[in-house]
Amino acid sequence: ESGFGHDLTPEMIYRYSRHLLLPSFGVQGQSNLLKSSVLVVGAGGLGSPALLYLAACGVGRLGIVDNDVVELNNMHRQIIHTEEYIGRPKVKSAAAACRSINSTIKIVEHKEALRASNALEIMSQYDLVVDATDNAPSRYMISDCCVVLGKPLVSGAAVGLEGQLTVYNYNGGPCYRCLFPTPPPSTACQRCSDSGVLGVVPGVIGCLQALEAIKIASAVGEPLSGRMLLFDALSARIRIVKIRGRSLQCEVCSENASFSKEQFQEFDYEKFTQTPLSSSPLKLNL
Amino acid sequence: ESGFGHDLTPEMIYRYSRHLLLPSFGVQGQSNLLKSSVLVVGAGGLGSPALLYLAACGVGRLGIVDNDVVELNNMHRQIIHTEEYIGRPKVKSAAAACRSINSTIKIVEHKEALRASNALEIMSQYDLVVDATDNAPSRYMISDCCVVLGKPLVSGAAVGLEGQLTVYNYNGGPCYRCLFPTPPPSTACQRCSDSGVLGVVPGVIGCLQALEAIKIASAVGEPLSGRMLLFDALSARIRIVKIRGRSLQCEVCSENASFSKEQFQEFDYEKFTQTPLSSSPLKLNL
Amino acid sequence: MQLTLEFGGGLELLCDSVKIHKVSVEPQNGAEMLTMKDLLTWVRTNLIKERPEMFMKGDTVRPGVLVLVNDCDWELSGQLNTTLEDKDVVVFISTLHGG
Amino acid sequence: MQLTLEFGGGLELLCDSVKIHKVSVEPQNGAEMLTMKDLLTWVRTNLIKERPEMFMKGDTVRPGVLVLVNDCDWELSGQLNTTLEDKDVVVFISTLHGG
Ligand SMILES: [Zn+2]
Ligand SMILES: [Zn+2]
Repeated sequence: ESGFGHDLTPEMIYRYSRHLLLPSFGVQGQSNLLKSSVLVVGAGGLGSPALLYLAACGVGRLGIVDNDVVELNNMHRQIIHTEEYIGRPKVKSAAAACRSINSTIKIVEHKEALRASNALEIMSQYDLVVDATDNAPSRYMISDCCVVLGKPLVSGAAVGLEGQLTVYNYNGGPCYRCLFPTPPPSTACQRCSDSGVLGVVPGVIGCLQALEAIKIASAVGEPLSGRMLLFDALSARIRIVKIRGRSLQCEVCSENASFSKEQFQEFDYEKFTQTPLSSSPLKLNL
Repeated sequence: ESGFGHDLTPEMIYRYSRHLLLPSFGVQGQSNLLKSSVLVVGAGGLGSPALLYLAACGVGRLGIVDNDVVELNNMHRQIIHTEEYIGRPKVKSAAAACRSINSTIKIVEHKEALRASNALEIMSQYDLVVDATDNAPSRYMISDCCVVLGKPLVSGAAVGLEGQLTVYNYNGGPCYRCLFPTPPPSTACQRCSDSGVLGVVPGVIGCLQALEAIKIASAVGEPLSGRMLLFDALSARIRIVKIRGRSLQCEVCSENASFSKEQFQEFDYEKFTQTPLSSSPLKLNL
Repeated sequence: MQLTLEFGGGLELLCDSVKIHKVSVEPQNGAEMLTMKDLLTWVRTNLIKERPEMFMKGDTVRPGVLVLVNDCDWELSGQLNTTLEDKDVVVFISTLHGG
Repeated sequence: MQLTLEFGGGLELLCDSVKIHKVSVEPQNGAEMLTMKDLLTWVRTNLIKERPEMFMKGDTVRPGVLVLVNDCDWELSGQLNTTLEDKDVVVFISTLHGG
């Protein structure tokens, strides 16, 4: 015990000194962070900066779920991976990078695809979830699982030269299905792998996801719940708009809904969205 | 020659395929990037993500200026550095990280403090400059040098829970002195080292600096010139405001001004701002 | 009345890749007010150049499109019944899934 | 008239660390219009709780402070002579140097 009403070690005090100096963050915010656990689903374009900043800031336990391997065509945006990891699992590469910048926190590797069959078990181990995936079925599945488990969800997306960010299922706020009760036609779901993406665009959104996760985990500031950030990189325009609250008709989160763990595990997200959970390789002829 | 009107190698086409797929970026944008050179001044909180994304995206030649060593209390925000580099020069650490994610571009290490005496020689080797420094005299010096050399400047700053971003000296737009002809009282110049900073705040601003540099280097999109982005992390509010154009009274960039290379080299920026160019160590008692 | 219409998240591809449209739209059939229902019909006729099914489904926008009137979700202002005023800004944006 | 005043970049520390102030300010001395010059005097008297020299110098803001009226640099609207209207948003923000 330091005798100053906190349980930070001298090394922590030194490492996180710039956080401790902040009157509105301080020792309490840092202690909250160190006691928190965050799961990042996807170690790709969004997950790269989100994981690095969450590891650096001192989240106590940081989980990474991913089942892909690092490819050369990821390198233009997935800055957590180095060339030497090409061909090896992203979750290994990302975990190694996180450990190399902060050896004092716990990093947990989940080298598997998140599916309705394993999501409850994995996500229940964390206080909050960061959705850094790249497809519609995963987004519905992660949101539904967060509702079932009562966890806040920091959701980011980026395609082309645009990005979007919001916090779902936080403190009575809306879930993903409140906004999007019906899935879009599968032809409307652009992926980075098909449509391209300017690498730094998921960089900006992933950083903002880390920020929202830090605010929730430290209980400091006003999370982006009931609001959505819309980012247009080309024109350098950012809009933060007010979105609907929790829907009384929501089939998953409304008081009248009775979406159970069992129903979740049996729900066919690929059929619901008519989109596969994993992406197909790209062919490009120039 | 590939016969497709560009000089990208098959490896480049694969590495940057997600950029090439973007109709508004494409082969032309990527070719412009690969031919460009960018100097990042400062490998700290802003420089970390800016350098990683500039290296990843394929800027042809990327320069890093810094004279500090990596310290443990940098690690909460300076995600380009790993623990194994603590005590060693930031420029070495940052260059190694950039090379590890993109071995195909040229990384140039300038292990020295940027001063009026060496700035012209260093900055003249690059097409554009990213100001990722942490003090007022450096900001005046870098802007003045960009005006003298006719280079665009991507300027970011972050302290506490706020960040700011704009592009100076671009295409007839204002320079730093047009906005701030008189330096602020030195007591008004908060530094991260004195006042603290939430690590991910310079992360967001540094990513946005990389984006603006990429837009200028690739000649794609509308850079943030004549506008300034104001970021408030705690409330998740972002404003993009219209700022003044080039000032007719500016002592450095206006048509009537005659600020020469010689005057620049002799200008005492520390005296002008009553602030030292390098920061002093921090003492924190908890 | 003068309106600014913005398309994003890929919807701009349906209108010649132009994101921002400054338009003048009057109430239809002698009505006094212009509603979002009227505006959707007008947009479908005058701005959407291809694949209208990617913009509308039935008499409303297709699933996955957010509609914002003056930076506010149209669910909060009455959806199709939202009435518009001069200089309003209406954004149509497709939700993104990539990362 | 009702105004929203916002302080940032550390200036909020001069007013009890409150960033956003919804205030009611009327034109002074029987004048018809409220100018930014009047508003600065009002802010100095009513909101600034400490170190006023960190906010003003002479009759204007100190060097390093940007003033924005409705998201626009006050240099573009006449600086101290800018006239204000009901519901205007005025931002005072200190430039940051850190990184
Ligand atoms: Zn719901
Ligand atoms: Zn100037």
